[in-house]
Amino acid sequence: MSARYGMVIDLDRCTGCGSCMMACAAENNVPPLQQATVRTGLTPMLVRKVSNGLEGAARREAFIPIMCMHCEHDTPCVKVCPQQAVEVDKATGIVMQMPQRCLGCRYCMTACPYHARYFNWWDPSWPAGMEKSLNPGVAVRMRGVVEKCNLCHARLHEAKEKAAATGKREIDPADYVPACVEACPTGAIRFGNLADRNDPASQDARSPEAFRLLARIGTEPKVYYKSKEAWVRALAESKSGHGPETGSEVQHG
Amino acid sequence: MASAVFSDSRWIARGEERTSLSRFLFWLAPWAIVLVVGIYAAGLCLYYGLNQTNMDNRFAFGLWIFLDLGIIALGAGAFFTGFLVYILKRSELRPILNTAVVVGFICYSGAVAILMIDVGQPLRAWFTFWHPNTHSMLTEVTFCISCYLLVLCLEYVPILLRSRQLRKLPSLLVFEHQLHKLVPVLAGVGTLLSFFHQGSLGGLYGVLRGRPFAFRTGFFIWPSTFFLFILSAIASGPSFLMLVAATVEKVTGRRFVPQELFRRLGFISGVLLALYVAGKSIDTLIWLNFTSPSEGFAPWQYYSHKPFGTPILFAEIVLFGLLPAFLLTYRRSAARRGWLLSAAALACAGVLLNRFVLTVQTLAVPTLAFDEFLQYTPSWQEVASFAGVIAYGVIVYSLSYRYLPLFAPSRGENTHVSGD
Amino acid sequence: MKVTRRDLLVWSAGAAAGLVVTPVPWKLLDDSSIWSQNWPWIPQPTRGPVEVKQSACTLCPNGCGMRLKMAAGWPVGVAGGSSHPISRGALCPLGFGAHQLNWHPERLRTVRRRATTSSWSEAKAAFAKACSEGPVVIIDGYPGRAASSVLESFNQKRNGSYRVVLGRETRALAPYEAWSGVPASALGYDLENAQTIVSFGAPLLDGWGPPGRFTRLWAERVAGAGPQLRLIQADGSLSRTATRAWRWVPVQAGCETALAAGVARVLLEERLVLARGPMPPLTLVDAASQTGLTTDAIRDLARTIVAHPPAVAIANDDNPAIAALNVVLGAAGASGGIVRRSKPATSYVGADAAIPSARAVLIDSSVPWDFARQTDAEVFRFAAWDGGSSKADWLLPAPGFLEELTDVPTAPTSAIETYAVAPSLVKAPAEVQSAAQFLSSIDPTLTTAEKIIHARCEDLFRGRIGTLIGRDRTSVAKLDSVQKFEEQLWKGAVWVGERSRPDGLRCELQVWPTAATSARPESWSATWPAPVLPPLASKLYKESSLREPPERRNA
Amino acid sequence: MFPGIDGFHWTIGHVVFLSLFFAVVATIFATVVSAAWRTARDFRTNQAVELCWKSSFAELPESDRRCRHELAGRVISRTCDNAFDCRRCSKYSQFAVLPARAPVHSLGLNYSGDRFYHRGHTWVKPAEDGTFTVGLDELADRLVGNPDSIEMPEVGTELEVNQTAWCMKKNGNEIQVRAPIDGAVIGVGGSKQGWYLKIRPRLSSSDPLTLRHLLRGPEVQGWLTREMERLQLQLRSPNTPPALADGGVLMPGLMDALPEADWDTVLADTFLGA
Repeated sequence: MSARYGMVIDLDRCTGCGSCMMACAAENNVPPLQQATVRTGLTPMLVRKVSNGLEGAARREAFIPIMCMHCEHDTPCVKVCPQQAVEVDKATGIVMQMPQRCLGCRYCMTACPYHARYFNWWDPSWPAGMEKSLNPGVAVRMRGVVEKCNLCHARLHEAKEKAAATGKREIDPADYVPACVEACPTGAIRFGNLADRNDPASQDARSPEAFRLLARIGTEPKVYYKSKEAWVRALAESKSGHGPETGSEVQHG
Repeated sequence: MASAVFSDSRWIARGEERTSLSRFLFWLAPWAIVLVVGIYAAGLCLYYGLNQTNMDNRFAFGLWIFLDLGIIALGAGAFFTGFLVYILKRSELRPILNTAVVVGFICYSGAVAILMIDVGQPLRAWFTFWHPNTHSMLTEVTFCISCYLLVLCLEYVPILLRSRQLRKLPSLLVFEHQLHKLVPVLAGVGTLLSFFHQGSLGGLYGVLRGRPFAFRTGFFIWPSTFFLFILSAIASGPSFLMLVAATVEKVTGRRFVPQELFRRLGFISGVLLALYVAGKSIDTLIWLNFTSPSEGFAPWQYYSHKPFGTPILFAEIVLFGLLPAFLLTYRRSAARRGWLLSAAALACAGVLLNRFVLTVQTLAVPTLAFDEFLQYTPSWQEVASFAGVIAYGVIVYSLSYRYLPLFAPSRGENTHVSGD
Repeated sequence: MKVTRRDLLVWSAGAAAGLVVTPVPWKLLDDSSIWSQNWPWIPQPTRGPVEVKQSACTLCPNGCGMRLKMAAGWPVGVAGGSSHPISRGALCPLGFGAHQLNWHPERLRTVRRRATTSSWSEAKAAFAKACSEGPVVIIDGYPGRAASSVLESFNQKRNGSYRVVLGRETRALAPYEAWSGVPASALGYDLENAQTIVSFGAPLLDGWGPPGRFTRLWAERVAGAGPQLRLIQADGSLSRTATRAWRWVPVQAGCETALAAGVARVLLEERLVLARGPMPPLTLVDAASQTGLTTDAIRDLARTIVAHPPAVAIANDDNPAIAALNVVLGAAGASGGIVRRSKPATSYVGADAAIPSARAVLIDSSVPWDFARQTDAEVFRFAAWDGGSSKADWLLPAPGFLEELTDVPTAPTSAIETYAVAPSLVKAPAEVQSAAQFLSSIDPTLTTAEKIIHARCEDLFRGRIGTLIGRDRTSVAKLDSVQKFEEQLWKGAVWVGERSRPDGLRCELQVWPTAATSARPESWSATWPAPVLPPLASKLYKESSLREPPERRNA
Repeated sequence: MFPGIDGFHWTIGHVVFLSLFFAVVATIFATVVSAAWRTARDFRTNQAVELCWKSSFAELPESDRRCRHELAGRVISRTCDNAFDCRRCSKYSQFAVLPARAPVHSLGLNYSGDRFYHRGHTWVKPAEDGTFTVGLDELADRLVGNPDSIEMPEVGTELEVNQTAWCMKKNGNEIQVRAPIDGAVIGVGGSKQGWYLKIRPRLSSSDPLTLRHLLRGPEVQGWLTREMERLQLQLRSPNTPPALADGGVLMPGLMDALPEADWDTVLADTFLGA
């Protein structure tokens, strides 16, 4: 039985607190380098601020967490990697990045329309002693390789081990919750198996308020967003999709 | 005795006049300085990592990839001239053949050197050969470029072995002779390899479904950029050879290449360029009207960011495409050396602009609705490595010109002896 | 045999060709890539037995429930404690990096006297001498802990003063204390029963009270389970709370007082409320011109507030006008409004009040780093981290995150009494000492914090009221012994008292209060008392531009 | 595909792609190996000497590749296309019968009519017993003077025409003297003896092919005139004193007299060096 893990993020509930980013970085042993900037950082989970482009009382803002969308069809990064350092796990639908195989050519980064891939520009390092606080389930990535969200694969691994230890073939869904989902204080991120029509996440993904970013490119991303507000749903399309008059000029961050 | 130590006359091919060693060293010195700075910058990048560059997660490719694509396109003259001479038997191009090989060798070795700095983990570059992803255009590029560099080395070897001192060794001389006889095989292999990797370099961007500025539909597994890159490379290759030869003639104040050969190269270049412009125009129209809108991107968007306005498209197609194609093929303009060389320069600038647009503009234009247009300025380390490669090219070419019979006419088919 | 140049060339060519067919180059190639995968300078995570512990975050007075993943005895991951009745599984973003804080580069590890290294014995001698020479002021940033009572009792014996630094949520409750006599530290908001919440610039979704409490509540109400919660945010800018609010009222920054007066005037004039209160002297036209809204907008706002009762107004700081609006609304001492918690509490003297002249000032590590008062006294500053540019005479290294046993009293703004214990889970560096330990070593007659916690547990057990919420819920009355009660608390369970009675608060207000202080706009990270942020947080804020990185040293 | 890769699976793409790739690699390596093998074969079958000579011949300037019949004035202009090997030249007999019209003037050098001259400035003198004596001609002798060292072949060495017969060193320049005829070395002389080698020819001494490729009679005169002209050009540079008297008479020990000249080139041209 193969799963298709994905998530639906309710943007109406996202307060932009950044807990997901912190939890993700801590879970995945992201080094706390202070040299990096907005453009060179390592943020497998990145919350961005968007607006409807208006000023004054008519202005509306929202927060949109960006991560690897785990594209299902014609996965751009998988297709371009010259040495199979990215693969789609057929059993889970997770797009897996294997840093040990990566040569750091960054072709996958140019292929990703979501800018959800990050390069290790620096050697990973921690303040003295802080390596004791590293998550033992996740290997530290070396400088010069690309990384991204693996949907907390270490947690899936743990859940599988737990299931195997108790003689079960399937994992208990409660055992596999990615760090960002667990951390979200408003429960805005709903994670689940999209292949299972009864899964709440799968049901949410089919709601009329749900949308996916750049869905027209045709890569079938497995991260959905939803919002009651039309201007937020309009973010799904590229800026040009609606012509210049909508003026959804959006500030970054 | 001192003169014997500081004289390189015994290395200069007999019967060739070359400038004095001191003048030659004076010419090399600035290039050597640039090369040393470039090597230092590259060393910084290898030792400290790519944080030495100004590339970032959005601008994951920068100046270096532009350089790679540019010089590999300009180096296409090597395979194309070899193809014309050995496969199509156009022996009138022989005088330019050695220069073509050396220029190709410089371009490809320079590109591979820069690629090795550009990747984050050069020590793992061979993984591509161990567990390749055959769906990736980059795999094809890696395989073909490494093989073709090998071919170029083998084509360079006979030229090298004909240097005055090396030819004194009978075994090398005979080996050179035998290898030279087999060069047509290498030229054939080189043509096959070049055809694929020039195309795959175009395919590199054409397959990027997630970058609608670059994404193209095409034929079978190859996007249209695959074919356009081949065309533009073989169109600009001869032009670049003309420029190199003309520069050498200018610098040395001597004439090696008959004017007729310049005209011939210009004509080949011009016809191919015209074909390329036609292909590029059709491709652009298809992309603007069908490919891009079907992905949800209105094409005007790509050209709404300064400095990447529509003038760039105009420059690519008309100014650096149609115009040089006309000048290169029109009998009266082609008869004038100045016009011919200016047109060749325009053609080379055109292919460079095309590579620049595809590498830089693709990454600069936003994809997501809330992306912004990004700018990127290379760091001094990137620029220095870039300049280092150019200096390397100048130095290798200068040394080859000084010590190897690059333009020697003696190796014509008539005088070349057959061993059997 | 004579070696010629030709021989050398042939040999080297043969050697090069021969080398290719030996395993040497291939092995080297392989080794080089393996080396690149195991660079010795890349830290490796500590391996060891993994266990999960429930505890509470002690970095600020909100005391959120925390679940810690421990490997080889060190915390390697932090998550919210989902069973905690107040924080309900949420943490503030900074809390997710709490386990890294103890290794922060600015961690204090030595006693420092005006930038020179000193020792504990010298510090003790200096403090003991000061105590013998004159009165001492002790300032606490997290009152109600067992350690706080150690600090307080030390000074009671010596006739010194004990002052507290309260968060702005508690400060906002100060007017009710003045009007009712009930200590502000005993008051809370009954948000769970409110239907309309009008916030005057209070960052309800962005670091107000325990992070989980309001955000969880808001998320549930927004999602549609239960009646819809109307959150009206009057704010000078489109703050984070304003972006998510049901309605954003854009007012001139700092004009919350005028808006409250305007709304109260409409409510009273139009008889929209049952409760009676003093009429504000400000006319509606004046209120409109001050706030930048139209009179109709204020009228509309007032009607909207009462349309969906119960409604409560929340101030961002000590603002009596907004408290008076609550009195007018009838929200003071009512369900869904401001309520008094069950347990009697003491009234604290805030450190904002003038500090009496003293021989020495001792500042606990719970006091925010930027707290500074002009004083001639000798200042003894406890802190786990160095926030930079301290004027204190003594800088004394205190235990960091979960390095000492502490108890967790009720969070500010909570409508319900809670009690939890955070045992020491992390080995503290040898050099650190908390203020309570320091004072105990000077005055051995003081009770230790541990004994006080035992006594408090015994009290709660004897009281036989409330519930113990751990892995499951147990009524205290059903527990057989105090040992079991304590054991559960030590394992991360939380004691929860009974629901507050709304009628425990009665405010007497005859005259509309004159505006006192206007709310100081505070940085979002002001609720974080530690002088440094987790390195991961400062990194991420720098890399995301999600927020302005806080203006702090090493932040 | 290769060892140690988890989860690698073959696809049609791999088969097509890798077959193509390895075909290319195999072709490239086959080319190199073939060239190397052919080189070894040439050495084995003694074709290497001829190849080297032909290669060197091809490098000679056009002016140095004149046909002997042009030198003798039998034809107006003809470039040798046979690497000076008249034994195989199809045109030899056709031109050899034409009357010679060589200019006759003294060059100040002794050249006797009973000797045959190789273009590498050696002479061959037949002896009564069917052997040949080989020596340096006077032009070479005046250039080199007393060589610093000589490395002669051992007696019994089989020499091929144009192969290096012996080596001399002079002022750091290595001079390789080409063998004028095929045959076995039966005696070794030196500069003092006035001859260098005694050779028993491979074919009989009376065989016309043994000496056909060597210059004689009027050809020598024409050849030497051109050689002198070349030398004059090469040695006339601004920083060297006049090397040759106006009459064009070579002074002996020229290499010692003109150390500044480009001797490497001069010697290579004179001795048909590589």
